[in-house]
Amino acid sequence: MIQSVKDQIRREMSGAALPLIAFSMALNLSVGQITGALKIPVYLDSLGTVLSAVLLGPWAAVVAGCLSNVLAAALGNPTMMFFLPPMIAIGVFTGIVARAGWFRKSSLCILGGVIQGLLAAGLSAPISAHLFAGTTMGGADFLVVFFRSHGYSIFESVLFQGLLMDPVDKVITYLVVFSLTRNLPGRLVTRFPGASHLSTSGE
Amino acid sequence: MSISAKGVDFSYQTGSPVLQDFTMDLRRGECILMVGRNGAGKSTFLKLLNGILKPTKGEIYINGRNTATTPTSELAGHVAVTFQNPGDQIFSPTVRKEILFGPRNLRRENAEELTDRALTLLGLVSKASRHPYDLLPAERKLLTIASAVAMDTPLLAFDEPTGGLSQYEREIISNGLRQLKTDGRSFFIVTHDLDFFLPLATQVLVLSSGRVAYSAPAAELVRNAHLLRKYGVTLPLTTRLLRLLEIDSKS
Amino acid sequence: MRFGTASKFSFSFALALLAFFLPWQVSLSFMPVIVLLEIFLSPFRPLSAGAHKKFLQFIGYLTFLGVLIVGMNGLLLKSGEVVLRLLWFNIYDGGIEFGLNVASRLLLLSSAILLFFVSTPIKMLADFLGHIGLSKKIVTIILLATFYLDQLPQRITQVFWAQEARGAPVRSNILQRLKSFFSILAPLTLSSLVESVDRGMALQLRGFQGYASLSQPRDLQDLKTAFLIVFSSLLALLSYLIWK
Amino acid sequence: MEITLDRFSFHYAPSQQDVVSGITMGIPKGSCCAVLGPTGAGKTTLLLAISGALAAHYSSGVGEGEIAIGPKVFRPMPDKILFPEVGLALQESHLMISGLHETVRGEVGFSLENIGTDTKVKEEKIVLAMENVGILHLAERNPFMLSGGELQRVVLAALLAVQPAVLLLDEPSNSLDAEATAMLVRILRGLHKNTTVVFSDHQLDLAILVADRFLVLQDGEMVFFGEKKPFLKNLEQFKGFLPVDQWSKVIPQLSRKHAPHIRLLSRLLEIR
Repeated sequence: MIQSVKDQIRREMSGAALPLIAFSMALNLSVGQITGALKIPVYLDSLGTVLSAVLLGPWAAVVAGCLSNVLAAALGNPTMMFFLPPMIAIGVFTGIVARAGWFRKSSLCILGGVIQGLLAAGLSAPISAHLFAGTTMGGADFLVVFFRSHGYSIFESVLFQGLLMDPVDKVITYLVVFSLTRNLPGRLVTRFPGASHLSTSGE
Repeated sequence: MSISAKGVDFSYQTGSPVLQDFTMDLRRGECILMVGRNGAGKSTFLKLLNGILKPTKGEIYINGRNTATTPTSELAGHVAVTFQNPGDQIFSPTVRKEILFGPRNLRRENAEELTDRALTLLGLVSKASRHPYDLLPAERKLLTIASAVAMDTPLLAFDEPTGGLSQYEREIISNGLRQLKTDGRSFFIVTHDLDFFLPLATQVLVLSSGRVAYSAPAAELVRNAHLLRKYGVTLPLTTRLLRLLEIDSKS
Repeated sequence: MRFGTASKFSFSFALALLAFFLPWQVSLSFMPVIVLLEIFLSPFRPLSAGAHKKFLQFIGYLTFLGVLIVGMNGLLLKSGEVVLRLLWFNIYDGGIEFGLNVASRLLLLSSAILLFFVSTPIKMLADFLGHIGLSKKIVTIILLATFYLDQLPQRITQVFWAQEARGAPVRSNILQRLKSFFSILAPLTLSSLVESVDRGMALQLRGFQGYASLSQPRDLQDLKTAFLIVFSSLLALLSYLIWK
Repeated sequence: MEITLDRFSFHYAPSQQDVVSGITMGIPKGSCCAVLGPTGAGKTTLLLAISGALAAHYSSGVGEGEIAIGPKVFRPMPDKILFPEVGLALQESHLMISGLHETVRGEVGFSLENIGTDTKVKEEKIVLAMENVGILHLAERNPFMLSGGELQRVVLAALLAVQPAVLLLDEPSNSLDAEATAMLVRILRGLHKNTTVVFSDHQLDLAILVADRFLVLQDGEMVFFGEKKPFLKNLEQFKGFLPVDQWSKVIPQLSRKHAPHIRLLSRLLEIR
């Protein structure tokens, strides 16, 4: 058992996979540049984590997710350090469902995105309620205020806000990664450990 | 179709001009080559052509439209520009779909037909249903040229279209361009491959630190090879070798 | 005694830990200390004028966030007595008290972490992570990620231009823009995937295996200081809790 | 080390046709072999196979025949990267730059670091390698700020620093200007006599200037393998897939008047 986990980690984190993990981290932090330039109101800040979960596997995705939050902190946003648990959950969950073949079908991706969103909301709610009292100065804060003014506790309000917003963001993330990996070129397919769980046009 | 650039200045940052007082005219059916050292401002000019960048001074008119005030999506219907790196644009699962992207965006009614013509012209018919990244790098370069051709614009502008290509692909491009030329299309080509494009060209511009250092009809150029060398453009090894042998046999 | 990366890390860590236990008055009084440390003490000096500006900006942002938290809770958390009546809103002192606690904790926690990162170049951070036992692969990933982070903005611009030149509707309505999002993200990702597997192969072609030894030996002096800092702050915390 | 290929074939996936097929050749120790052919002839695949990267990175590929490097025989090919005995420079130099070092000096040292070279010896070797390819003046520069030709020399220095017995270069003359090509010719000519070099190219200039063995490929098939004299004699035969037109004009004149024409070519490279 332990041996097989070790093998799995070695496979997902081979020297050849390192640049892809690094790129995923950079994508997590840079995708905002594209959505910003196009004025699309989504975060998609776990796009890279999901991509590496699908192409490499859960371990690689956890590494990519955690390190991109550390890197974000190093680059001037220390609050990202508090949100490691949801990132880990995204990596593990996506890695598992990708291996089960969920990224072969758009309908399963929508389902996966919804579950992922609920999971992420559940994990980040206690953090943002406890540390930020629900205030992040983000666009979704008005929802928290709305719930709180209707008599819900801070935790409940943050949770409801997350349950409303996160699934949408994660469904889009999943669908984007689904479209990205649906038709990988044949010559890439053999070079990613996770690609055998995708439907590809590969020759 | 025409390009007319008058006194164009451009700089990314104030104080370090990339282009200065750049003036040129291109009329229908012409083919202008632009040569010069790396960093002379050649690629920048291509981005000014379709309004991605706007001149800091002066004006560029494409078919009478001022690039400073016309949106890029509209200018794209008049001038198709390709950049050096195919990786910047390729995203479709098949070669055919990739080429269709341009004409679809421009709402060309005969998009399918234009795509077929472009595929034939650049020898990609047998590769039409393959993934672009399953092609060789040289074939991807042909694909970007085909993508531009299929947009059915009167003017085509290329950045180093033959960079890294072997004799075989260069001949495909040369035949393709000849055919497009007889259809009345005009070209603006940024290149180091002078030897290859000279037979097609009507005029050559030499750009040196943002200014037009030399401009002459193509036929005149071979006689002024020493001028080219001064601006970092060299003739092919064998041409130079033959010339050297000539000098040797005379002395 | 040497004050290196490890000591700096444990200092920030200790501060972050204290933030969870100290009352808001004490937490807040740490803030000027942190700013002074950042400006005057050499190990905490920021890497560049830009980093210093970013540091101050973030402190400003956190302060603003803190005021918001205090105000919001005073308004929404209806406990204790009304201390202020603004038009038709009531501000409660229980809410204010709660807000102050949350805000000061957040402020100290975040700025402690920031204090570490603002003065630690990513290369030094990567080395440090290697020294505390993380594998060379993790270190390599971080360094590669900074390399990609440097390249991506430029690449995104290039792809944006290339697709705009092909008539992609990047300035149209939201639905069209969503489509354009994919036509920009996809070339970027696809070319980067191809590039990344080739780069991975190139790393191996240059002999990289991921288990080569680290170039620098551990700095024992630094580790000693780090240990002292953690130990004394735990002691201080313990005595504070008992006294309370 | 000498390199021998015996009926070596390879294709990338079970259902595909051979990318290289039935290659048989022998390159003696210390010689320089040019692998010539148009795009898609299988040049890169061949170099990857010799380096060991092909088997290590394309697990679905199928090979046949054998490759021998020095005393070691691999059937059909080495299954792991043979660094530091064999050094391969990929066509795109920027990929070979690790991105982990901020200076050319550090980058050149990266390979040495990987094979566990002692720090003091490492410094000496770095300087020597940089001197060798003429980039000492770039030592403290950021590799990603360099031009294509300079970058290629950094990669070359990084490979030469570990003193590989076999040096493989994929299309080294691609997108180099005349000046950079001349520099490359000088570097390859000045290599230690123990280093066996194999490089690919779709043009002839560099090959004619430095190579003593020539392998010509078309669609994965071996069209020619031999020494310089028979290659130049048969030049016309490769018309259609190699740019021979200009050279076949030059060569008769060369052999008539300039017996040791290599000296003339060097002169040409100097004066441009």
